[in-house]
Parts: sequence; structure tokens; C-alpha cells
Amino acid sequence: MTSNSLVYLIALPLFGATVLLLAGRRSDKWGHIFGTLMSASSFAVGVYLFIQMLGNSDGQRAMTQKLFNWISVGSFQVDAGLLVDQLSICFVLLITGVGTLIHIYSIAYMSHDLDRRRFFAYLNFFIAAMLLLVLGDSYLNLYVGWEGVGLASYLLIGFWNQKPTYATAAKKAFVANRVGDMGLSLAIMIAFATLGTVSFDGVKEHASHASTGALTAIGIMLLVAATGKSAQFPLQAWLGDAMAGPTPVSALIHAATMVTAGVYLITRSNFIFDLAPNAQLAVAVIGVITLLFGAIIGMAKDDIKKALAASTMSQIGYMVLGAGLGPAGYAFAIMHLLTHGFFKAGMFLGAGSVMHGMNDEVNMRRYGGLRKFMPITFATFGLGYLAIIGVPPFAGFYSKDKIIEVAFNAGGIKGITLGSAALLGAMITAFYMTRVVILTFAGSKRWDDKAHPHESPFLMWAPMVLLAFGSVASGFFFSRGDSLKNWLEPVVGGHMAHEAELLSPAVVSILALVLVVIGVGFAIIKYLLNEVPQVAPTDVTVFTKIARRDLLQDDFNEAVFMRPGQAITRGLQTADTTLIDGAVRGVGRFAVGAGNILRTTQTGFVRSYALWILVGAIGLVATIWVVTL
Amino acid sequence: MMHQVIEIGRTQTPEAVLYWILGPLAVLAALGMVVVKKAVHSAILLAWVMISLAIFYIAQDAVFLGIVQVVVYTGAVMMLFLFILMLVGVESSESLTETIRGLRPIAIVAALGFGGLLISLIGHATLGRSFVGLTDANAGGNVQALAGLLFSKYVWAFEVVSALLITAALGAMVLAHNHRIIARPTQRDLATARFRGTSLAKAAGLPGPGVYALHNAVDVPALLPDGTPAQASISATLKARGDVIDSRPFQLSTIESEEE
Amino acid sequence: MNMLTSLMLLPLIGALLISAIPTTKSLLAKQMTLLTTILVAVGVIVMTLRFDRGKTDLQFVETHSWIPTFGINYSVGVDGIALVLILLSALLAPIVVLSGWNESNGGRWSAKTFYILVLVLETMIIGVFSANDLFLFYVFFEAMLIPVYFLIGGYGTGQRNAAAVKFLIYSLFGGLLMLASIIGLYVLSGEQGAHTFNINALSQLQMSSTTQNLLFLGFFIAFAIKAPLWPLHTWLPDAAQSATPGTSVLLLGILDKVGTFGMIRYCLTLFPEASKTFTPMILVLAVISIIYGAFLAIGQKDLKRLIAFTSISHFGFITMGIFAMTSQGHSGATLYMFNHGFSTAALFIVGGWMMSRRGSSKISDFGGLQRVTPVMAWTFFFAGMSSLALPGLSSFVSEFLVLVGTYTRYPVAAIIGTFGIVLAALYILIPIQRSLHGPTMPGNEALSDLNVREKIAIAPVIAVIIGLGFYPSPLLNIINPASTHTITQAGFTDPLAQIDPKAGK
Amino acid sequence: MNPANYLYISALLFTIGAIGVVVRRNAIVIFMCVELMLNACNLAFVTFARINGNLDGQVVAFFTMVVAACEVVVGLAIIVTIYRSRRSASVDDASLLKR
Repeated sequence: MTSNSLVYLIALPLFGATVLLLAGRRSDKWGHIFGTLMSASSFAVGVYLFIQMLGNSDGQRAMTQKLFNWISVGSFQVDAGLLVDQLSICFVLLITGVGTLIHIYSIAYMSHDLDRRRFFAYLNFFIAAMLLLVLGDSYLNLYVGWEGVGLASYLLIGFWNQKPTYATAAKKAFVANRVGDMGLSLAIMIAFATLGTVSFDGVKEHASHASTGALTAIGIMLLVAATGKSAQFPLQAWLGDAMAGPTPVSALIHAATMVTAGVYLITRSNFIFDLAPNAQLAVAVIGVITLLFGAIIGMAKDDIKKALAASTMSQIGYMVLGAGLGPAGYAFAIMHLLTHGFFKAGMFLGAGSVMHGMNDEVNMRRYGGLRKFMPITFATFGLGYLAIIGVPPFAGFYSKDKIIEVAFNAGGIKGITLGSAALLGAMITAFYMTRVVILTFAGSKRWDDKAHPHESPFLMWAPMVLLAFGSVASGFFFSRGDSLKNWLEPVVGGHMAHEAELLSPAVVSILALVLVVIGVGFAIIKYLLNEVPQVAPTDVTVFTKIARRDLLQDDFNEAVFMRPGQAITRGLQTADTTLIDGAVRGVGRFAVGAGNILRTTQTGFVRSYALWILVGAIGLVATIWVVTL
Repeated sequence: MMHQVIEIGRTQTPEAVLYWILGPLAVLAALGMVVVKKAVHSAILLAWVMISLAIFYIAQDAVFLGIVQVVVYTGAVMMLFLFILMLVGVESSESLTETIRGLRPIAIVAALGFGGLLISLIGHATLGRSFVGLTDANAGGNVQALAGLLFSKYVWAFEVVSALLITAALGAMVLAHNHRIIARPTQRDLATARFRGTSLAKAAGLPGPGVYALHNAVDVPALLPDGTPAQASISATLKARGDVIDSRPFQLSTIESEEE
Repeated sequence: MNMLTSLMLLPLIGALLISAIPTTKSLLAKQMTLLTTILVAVGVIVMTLRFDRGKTDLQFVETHSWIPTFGINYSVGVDGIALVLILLSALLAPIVVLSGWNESNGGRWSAKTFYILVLVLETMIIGVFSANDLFLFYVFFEAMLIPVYFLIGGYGTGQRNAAAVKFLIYSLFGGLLMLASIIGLYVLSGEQGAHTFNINALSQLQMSSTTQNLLFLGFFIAFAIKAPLWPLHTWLPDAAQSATPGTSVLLLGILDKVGTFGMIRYCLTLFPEASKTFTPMILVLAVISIIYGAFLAIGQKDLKRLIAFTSISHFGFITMGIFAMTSQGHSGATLYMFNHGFSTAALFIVGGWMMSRRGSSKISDFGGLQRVTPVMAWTFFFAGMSSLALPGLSSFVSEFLVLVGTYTRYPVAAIIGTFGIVLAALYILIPIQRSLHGPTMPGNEALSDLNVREKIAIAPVIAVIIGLGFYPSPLLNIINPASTHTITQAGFTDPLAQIDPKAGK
Repeated sequence: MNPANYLYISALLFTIGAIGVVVRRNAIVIFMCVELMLNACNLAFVTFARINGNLDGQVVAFFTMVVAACEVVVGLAIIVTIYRSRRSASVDDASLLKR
């Protein structure tokens, strides 16, 4: 089916961004309202499309819109085309819905910032780019949105770029993303070289004819792209620093939407991964590594936003794991993505609300007992917390446990390993999230008298309440009668014939719950029943120290990439000036030197010139002599 | 013809005699020209070489060229040389010690090599073994035949050379032209200078040589009113040669006078 | 009269008129130059619209006998590739004049001379792209150096004399090698028929492979110096550092394209066999250029040198696209030339404004400009994004086409080249962070933001970069027939997609 | 006698002239040596004319004389000019071409 309204989804926020950026300070007064309106109207278009889709039968739901012929050279034909299907509409609603809520939240959160209008321009731009990412009907269109959100992320992380560390964090995010982008562009190149097309439809159609090797290569490259954007191992290092951006940004971009783009990419490319088992296994392995990696970092962080960021990394690890489990896991990956979008965004907004009340303090060791001062924040944050650790019937329970279950049932050693790791992750998640909640809201107050904690204004808590509602109900809603699974089936493939299950859903749930209780218990003992020092203790085990240093991810990057890179740069610079340019200048010097030597023959005495003429004449005559004889 | 050559490639004996007398003389003169110190002597030796060549020309049936050689070269060009030598200074003789290090040995070696090469080349060449002679070419007279060539085949070169001559003449004039650096002094200026000078001694003009002197000759200085010889009255050239004859002061009888 | 000839004469007439006005009236000279360049731009746009996109052969052809003794003709004509480059030159010229309004002030000679040189250069550039006679091409190729030499040496900064001489000698060296090859071709044409410099006739010559390789190298080295390809690049950073921003735009944005244009037009057309022989070596050089230029750009402390090294990296991409011998690679390379012209122009122009305001070109002297001069910072940021080929901007389309086109035939080169994408992020973001972000450095507090003239000058550049990013078809439609034609002439066809139906599961 | 013998004299004279040009310092003497070389050439031309039996050699010799005359006129004028300003006719004194 074709539709003419797809383009408005993107055009409206893009228009908002353009107007706000071009109008400059003139739009300071109304910029935030305008930006929010643009985002909201995009949401409205999304809802309209969703309703339209609901009215169609399963196979007819996908809608396309071809705008124009974008690039056309020889057999390389790419249209600027949009595609909304069951998968993209989930994202569209999440992006525009959560996006609009965060716009509203930001009106209050950023009200004291002189550049609020610019902030809204960037947010609008992000919404447009993210929508392009999920709506593009080919890998190349997706790529445009892919880098667009990277740019938006760069701009928003560096929103307060007068602080050098923030500017550095923005740069780091962009560069790490670029490494991933390199993977994506290589994937597109391989796809074109093997399949002759880069559109989703075309690749899907031809994929089965391609060799497994090529498909594995494409899959691995797509995975590289996903690790960059979704902060997965080994390109995860940027996410923690990205918390330099304003908190609404962390909520929208670095929790709910942009960082999940990798999951979208893998799910969208299911037709490739399903034919390339090795690549699919790599996806699952990366997911497991990251979910543990993030969880471990999360235990050690005192900065509330960084703790949440580590949690995000870990949760996306779950999604990637789900996506790496094949058709059985795609739907649950997406479900976890959506529920995570609600509860993590809500928690980030809660963190923002706490910071708002605490003079932008982020160290949880300087919080404590805030539940009395911020009841609404506490309530919404608490609901999100229950959702993330997977307490039934909150959202996380439905989505996360399903992923664990599918992992266990993936078969053989692989299934047991992946499943156990995911279970372990669930326990750690319970521990560190409990730690966050206790440190922030429970216990005794540890802030100094300058802070005057207070509840945030209506415009801030209203979105939090709505998101909390989502974190409570969404899981149930999605999994009731496998509604989301059925909805996505035409895109990601259907149920496989159920093999013998290793563990039944009930067993997994019980196991998970037990582990969660253990994790929560540990946290309560350590942080609620014991005194929490205001300054992080330094006499800790080496493991804690390593965890606090983000498991040495920055040290690794510095030692392996940055320092050698700098050395190469310096070496090449020296080589350029001494060797290459040196050779060039050497030619010049040789000419001058030779000239200096030859110049000594130029005595200025006309008689010596005459002598040389004579010598020349001798040479001439001698030549004639030799030649004629 | 009765004076037909006896053997192919041989001319008549008198020419050989001429050649063997004049040839070595010319070479010797040329060598001398290079060796002698004084430029004037060089010029005279060169003139001798040129005259020898003129005779050679005539001997080789180039009558016109022989005459021209004498008239233009030995006559005009050599006169020009001598004239310039006079202008620049006859007596200027250069020391024959070489100032540029290493030039002379290289030059002599090079010249010997060059000459040797040339001569061996000529020796190897087969020139003249069967020479044609100019008897036919000069049948209507040497001058007429040359003129025929000059005004037909070589007329363009001839015209160009004439233009060159004019240009050279003009160029010589331009080069020799003396640019005035200061305005030409008028008579008035000269008079002023004479009387405003450092002394009035020359105000009345210099005496000619020999005035009031013992002899009325150019090599005797004039006597000033006080009886002393005026050295300034004699040409500097004579003085430099040491050809001044008598410069004794004239002993005047003492006359009491306070006048100055 | 033919359009091409008229367009070549127009700047010359402008230059003559300007030379007639008094030296003191520099404002009038500027206005007249601006008017002339705008007229040329309009003319070229009209020509582009009248260009028949369906044809592959040269259009707007005009031929007059010039030196019949040697078979030399004044012969001009354009195909799609040449037309796009002429369009680039004509569009950039008024922007250069307008953006560098006060650039000629610090010069050795008057402003009038500066603008005469610029206009003469424009004539040469149009000529060099449209020449259809090898001798005519050579004349333009070499004559072009002279205005640039004076523009650098007379109006530059720092060690301008040394830079100008280095530029000139480098270029002349290459030019002489090319001249040797041209004479070689001429002699060959005489042996196989009539002496001629006509390119079509020359491309039909029969040559032994040794001859062909040698002649090819003569041309290629000349173009590789101009382009500049590693390791023949060292003149470029010096020249760019010393030249005024406007001159740098003309030099890097337009003039250097003659090198890559020549590779397409002359190396591939005249010596298809030799091109094949040397392709692996050239691809290695191109890939080295990409990586090497990027690394050196990262290490630069001087803004102008940095931009120069980014260009070396970009020229590596262009060369790679050309010698990939696929239609995507060729069209991408040609489009890259156009887009690189605009993105480098944006970098140099805005960078030039920053430098002239601050009085320094050292990156460390800037800092925190985002707060002080937001519009200027934004335009610089935009230029940087264009240079790192952000999708949605024009340079992305071309860079991706080059990579895709290369991958289909030479995957390894394309994969290594892709690393350039990551390095590009570094070499753009590091200077952006140092100059725009962070606290405002002392000495920058009072810098003024862009004025109306500057905004007008940069607006079209931004518009073109965005416009072609989303809708490159107008240019691609012009380029495609020509690039396909060149590929076919060189004896190549695009590799097919490697789908093997039997391997399906 | 073989007329080629004249050529030997011509060669000798030419060589002597060349030595003179290089060795002597007085500009006027150098000039005379140049004249000697020209004359030596003329002798060769005249001899060639005789050997070949046509007058072209003589015509060339004639032109040589005229050109030599021109040369002498201009050259001597230059010498005079130099002498006027430098008070010397030594070519070594006019060595301004050196560095």
C-alpha cells in the first residue's frame, strides 16, 4: 500500500528544527512551545497511521511512500522512499510519544537555560532523524537517519559545550558512532556487491540466493554498526560520558530511542541474520557480554545518571541478546525495547527531577531520604524500578523473562550459557537498581544545607506519571495473547515449531524472581542497613576499583587506539616534513648546491670564458673527427 | 695551356716558393703578435700578416679580395686600431705575467690540441687532391664574376650586410658619444672661475713654453716674472718622457721692490 | 559565437575593463569583478540547462584552425564531466569574490590587479576543462599557473614567496613530463597518419605497451601532482597556508580538479591499456592518500594546513573512484569533485573569516567561538559536517558512490578507504572542539559575527550542499552518460552482483 | 704544391689567434687576435673556393671582411667607452659578471 502522509512524520519536526535554528533569538519566546507542537503533531500523524494500519489485514499493513529518485548510477538505484510496517510503527509511536513527553518535560527542566530554544531545535532535529532511521525503506536511507541521530546526539551531549569535558564527551560519542557507521557502510557495500540492491525489500528477496559467507559478512558489519549506536561491547565506552548532556536528552536519546537503533537494525535485518547463523550467534554473544558488562559497571557507579546509563547498556544487551536468538527472540527484543523505553525514560526523568531539586548534584552519596521531599518523583521512579528488576506484573517482568526463557531454549550448551548469563544479569540488575533507589530515596539525608530538595513542577512530573503508567501496564498489554508477537510476525517471521523446551516459562520466572530477591536483599543489607559514607570509600577490592573505572574501557581504548593513533600521527607528521618534503627540498638544495659549485667557473673574466669556448670548440672538432673517421 | 699542371693536385713551382717564404713569415709574425709586450708592435706585426694573406689571395686567383684585404684591412681597419691605440695610450704596455691562475697552461694545451686536431683533420681530408682551379670561374674577370654572384645569388645577404654596416656605424656613434654630465661652461663661467679661484696665479692664463726662456722651444719651460721656470707651461707628455731640456731659473738682479 | 568561447572571453573582457579603471577605485574593481563572475555563472547555468543529457559525445563544440603547420586547432567542447566542473568553477567564482571582499588589502599590488588575476584565472579554468585539443589543453594547463603564482606570491601571508615558488616548480615539473608525453603522442600520430593533437584521433593510436606505459606516466604524474596524490602532495599545505582563503578556494576547490579531471579525460581515454596496468599501483597510492591525509590533518595545528590535508584525503577518494573503473566510482568521483569544491570552499571561506577576525590561523588561538559568534560557528560547523560527509549533505552521496563503486571491483581498497570515514570524524571534530567549544579564549571576546555580505556569500554554498545531498539527480543525470561512456571506452563494464542462485538454501 | 697547404697555415694562424685571445689582457690586442682568426678563416675560404672551382668561397670571405669591419667599429667604440670610464683597456678589470 502507498500512503502520502508518511513524509509528514519526518517533515513536521524537521520543519520545527529548521524554523527554530534559522529564526535564532527571535524565537526565544515561543520556540519551546513550537518545538513541542511539532513533535506532538508528528505523534498525531503516527497515531493516525497506526489506526489506519489496524484497519487493514495482516499482509496489507505495510505502507510505503516513494518521494523521489535519490541516487541513480548504473545499477545502483536508491529511492528516497519511506516504509512503515508493523515494526516501524512501534518505533514511530515510541519516538514521537516519549519524545513529546520529554519535550513537555524539557519546557520546565530547561526553563532557566538561555539557549532553551536551541535545545528544542536539536530535539526536533533528533526526532526527525530518528524517524527517518526507522522509516527509511533501504539501508542507505536508514544510514542517513542513522548518522542524523548521531549528529543530534553529538549536538545534545555537547549542548553545554563551553565545558571542555562535555565537548570531549560529545566528540567521543560521535567518533565511536562513526566506527559503527563504518560497519554500516561496509554492510551496505557488501550487500550491493552481492545482491545488487540495498533496499529492504530487495535484500529480503535476494538474500536466500547469496552465499552464506557474504551474508555472514553483512551480518557482522551490521552488528558492528549496532554496537556503535547501541553502546554494545566493544564500542560501549561513549555512553557513560554521554550523560554530559541535559537529562531529558539522556532520557530520550541515550535510554529510550537512539541507543536502541541497533536493535532495530538487527531486527529489521532478520532476513540476513536468519540465514547467517554465525553472525546471529555473534549478536547473541555480544548481547550477553554487554548485559553483564553494563550491570557490573552499574554496581560501582555513584553518579545517578551514569548508573542509569550503565543500566541502559545492560538492558540493551538483553535486547541484542533477544535479537540474536532468531525469530523466537525478535518480538521479545522489541517488546523489551518498548517497555524499557517507558521505564528507563521515566527513571531518567526522575533522576532529572532529583537533580533539579538538588542543585544539579548527581552523586547519589550526597542524596538520601528524598522520598519525603519528592513523593511523585519517588513514586514514578519506584514504579520504573519495579519494572526494570522484573517484578510481576510490571512491564520488565514480561519482556525480560521472555528473553531469558528464549535464551535458555536456544538449545544445547549455547542456550544454557546464554540463559545463565542473562539470569545472572537479572540478579545484578536487581542489586544495582535497588542500590540506586535506596541511595537516592531511602536512608538518612546526606546532602549539605545548601540544597533545598523540592518536588518538581507539574510540567515535569506529568510526563513522569505518564511514563510510569507505561512501565506498569505496557508489559501486560504487549504480552496479552502474544499481541505484539502476532503484530510483528509478518515482519520478523513467525513462530518456529516449538522444540522441546529446556525450561518452561514458569520455571524461568521463578528462577528469575528468586535471583532478583537475592539481589535486592544484598542491596538492602549493604545500603539500607549499613551507613552509607558521603565519600566513596577507597579501601575497596581491586574489582571494585576496576568497575569504577568502567572495567578499564577507557584505559583500553586509550592504550590500544588513542596513544598508537597519536604516535602514528606524530610519526607521519615527522615523516612528511623530513622524508617526503625533505626529499623535495633536497632536490632544491641539490640544485642550489650544484649551482654554487658551477658558479665558481663564472669568474667574470672574459678571457676565461674565451678559454671555455676554445675548449668547447675542441670538443666539437674532436667529435667531428671521431664521427667522420 | 702551356702552364698546364704537371701532376694532378700540384700547382706551379713559383707558387710553392711564394708559399714557403711567406707562409713561415706570416706564422712567425702572428706568433710575435701574441708574444710582444707593446700593443703597437702587435699591430704592426698583424699588418704584416694581413699583407702576407693578401699576397696569398692574389696567388690563389682572388685578386679582388687581395686588393680589398690591403685596402680595407691593412689600410682602414689597422689604421683604426692604431688610432684607438693612440687614444688609449701608446705607451700602455701590459705585463705578460698571467693573473688568472691556471689559465695559461690550459690555454696553451687547449690551443695546441685544437691546432693539432685541425691539422690532423685537414691531413686526413682528401681536399685538393684534384682541385678545379678558378680559371673557368674567373674567365670574365674575377671582379665581374664576384659582382655577378653578389648581385644575384647573394643579393639578400648583401643587403642585410649593408644594413649591418649602417647599424654598426650608428652604434659606434652612439657609443662614442660623450654624455655631458654638467652644463657646458660659458665664457662667463670660465672667467669667473679664473678670478674666483684659489689664487690669482692663473688669472692671466698660462704662458706658452719657451717664453722668456733661454730657448724659444716647446721643451723649455717659460720663465715667470720672478725668473723661476713655469713647469706648467710644458706638455705633460714631454715631462713624462723626461724630455725637458732646460729648467734652470734665471738669476735676476735684485731690485728693491715691495710690490707683490 | 559558441557559448564556451563567449564564456571564456567574458572574464577576459571584464579584466580588460578593470585594468582601465584607476588603481585607487578598488571598490569599483570589486563590483565589476563580482558582476562579471555573476554573468559567467548565469551563462554557465544557461549552458547547463541547454545541455542535452541523452548524448555521450561532446557538446557545444567549436573548432578553428590555430597553427595549421603542426595540426593544432582551437577546439573546445564539453561532456557531462567537464560541464559539471565548469559549473563548479563558475558558481564558486562570485562566491569567492564576495566572501573575500577585503582579501586583496594586504597584497603587494593593488586590489585591481588581484581581481584581474582572478578573472584571467577563470578564463583559463573554463578553457582547461573545455579544451578538446591536447595542445590547447596544455597551454591552458600551464598558463593557469601564472595567475595563481601571483595570487599566492603577491597577496598571501607568511612565507608566500617560498610557497608560490614551490607550487610553480612542482606544477611545472609535472607539466614538462606531460609535455614530453604530448610530443610523443604527436610524433606517433604522425607515424600513423597525419600529425594531430585532436584527442579523438589520438585515442585511436596503436601503441606498444611500453610506449603506452611511458606516455601514461607522463600524463599521470602531472595530474597526480595537481590532484595532489601522495607522495606528490607537499606543495599543497604550503600553498594553502600561504594563500588567501579565496585563492585557496580557487586552488583546492577548482584548480586541483584539473588533475582528477585529466585522469578521467586523458589518462583513461588515451591509454586504456596502461590505465589497467597501473590501476593497482594507483589504487594503493589513493588509499595511502586517504589515510595519510587524514592522519596528518588530525595532527595539524594550523587551520589552513589542516584543510589542505583533508583535501589530500578527499582527493584520494576521488582518485580511487576514478580508477575503480565502475560507473558508480566514476560518477561518484565526478560528483565528489563538485561537492568537494563546495565543502572546501565553505571550510576555507568561513575559516578565512575566523582567521581574519582573530588575526591568526593557529587552531589553539581560537576557542569558545560558539558563544561569541554563533552564526559563524554554525557555518563553520556545517562546513565541517560537509567535509566529513555527513549523510544528507552532498559529499555523502559522492563519497558513498565512490566507496560502493570501488567495493564492487576492489573490495580491499574500499574497506581500507572506509577507515577514512572514522578519521574524518576526528580531523573535523578536533578542530571544531578546539575552536568553537570550550570556554572563550582571551582575545576572542570581541570578535564580530558574520555581516550581511558574508551571510549572502555563504548562503548559496550551504544551499547547494544541502540541496545536492537530498537531490543529486540533476548533476548525476548530466554525469552518468559521460562516465558510462568513459568506462566503456576504457574497455570496462560494471561487475554484476554476485548472486549465485545455486547457493540458496 | 697542393693548395690544401694553405689550409695548414690557416689552421696555425687561427690557433695562434685563439691563444692570443685567451692569453692577452689588453682589449685592443685581443681584438687584433680576433681579426687574425677571422683572416685565417678567410684564407681557408679562399682556398676552398679555388679547390672547388667556384667563387662562393670568395663571396663569403668578402662578407666576412665587411662584418669584421663592422665588428671592429663597434668593438673599438666599446673599448673607448670602457676606457673612458675605467681608464684601462685591460679586460680583467671589467670583470663585473662574476658573483
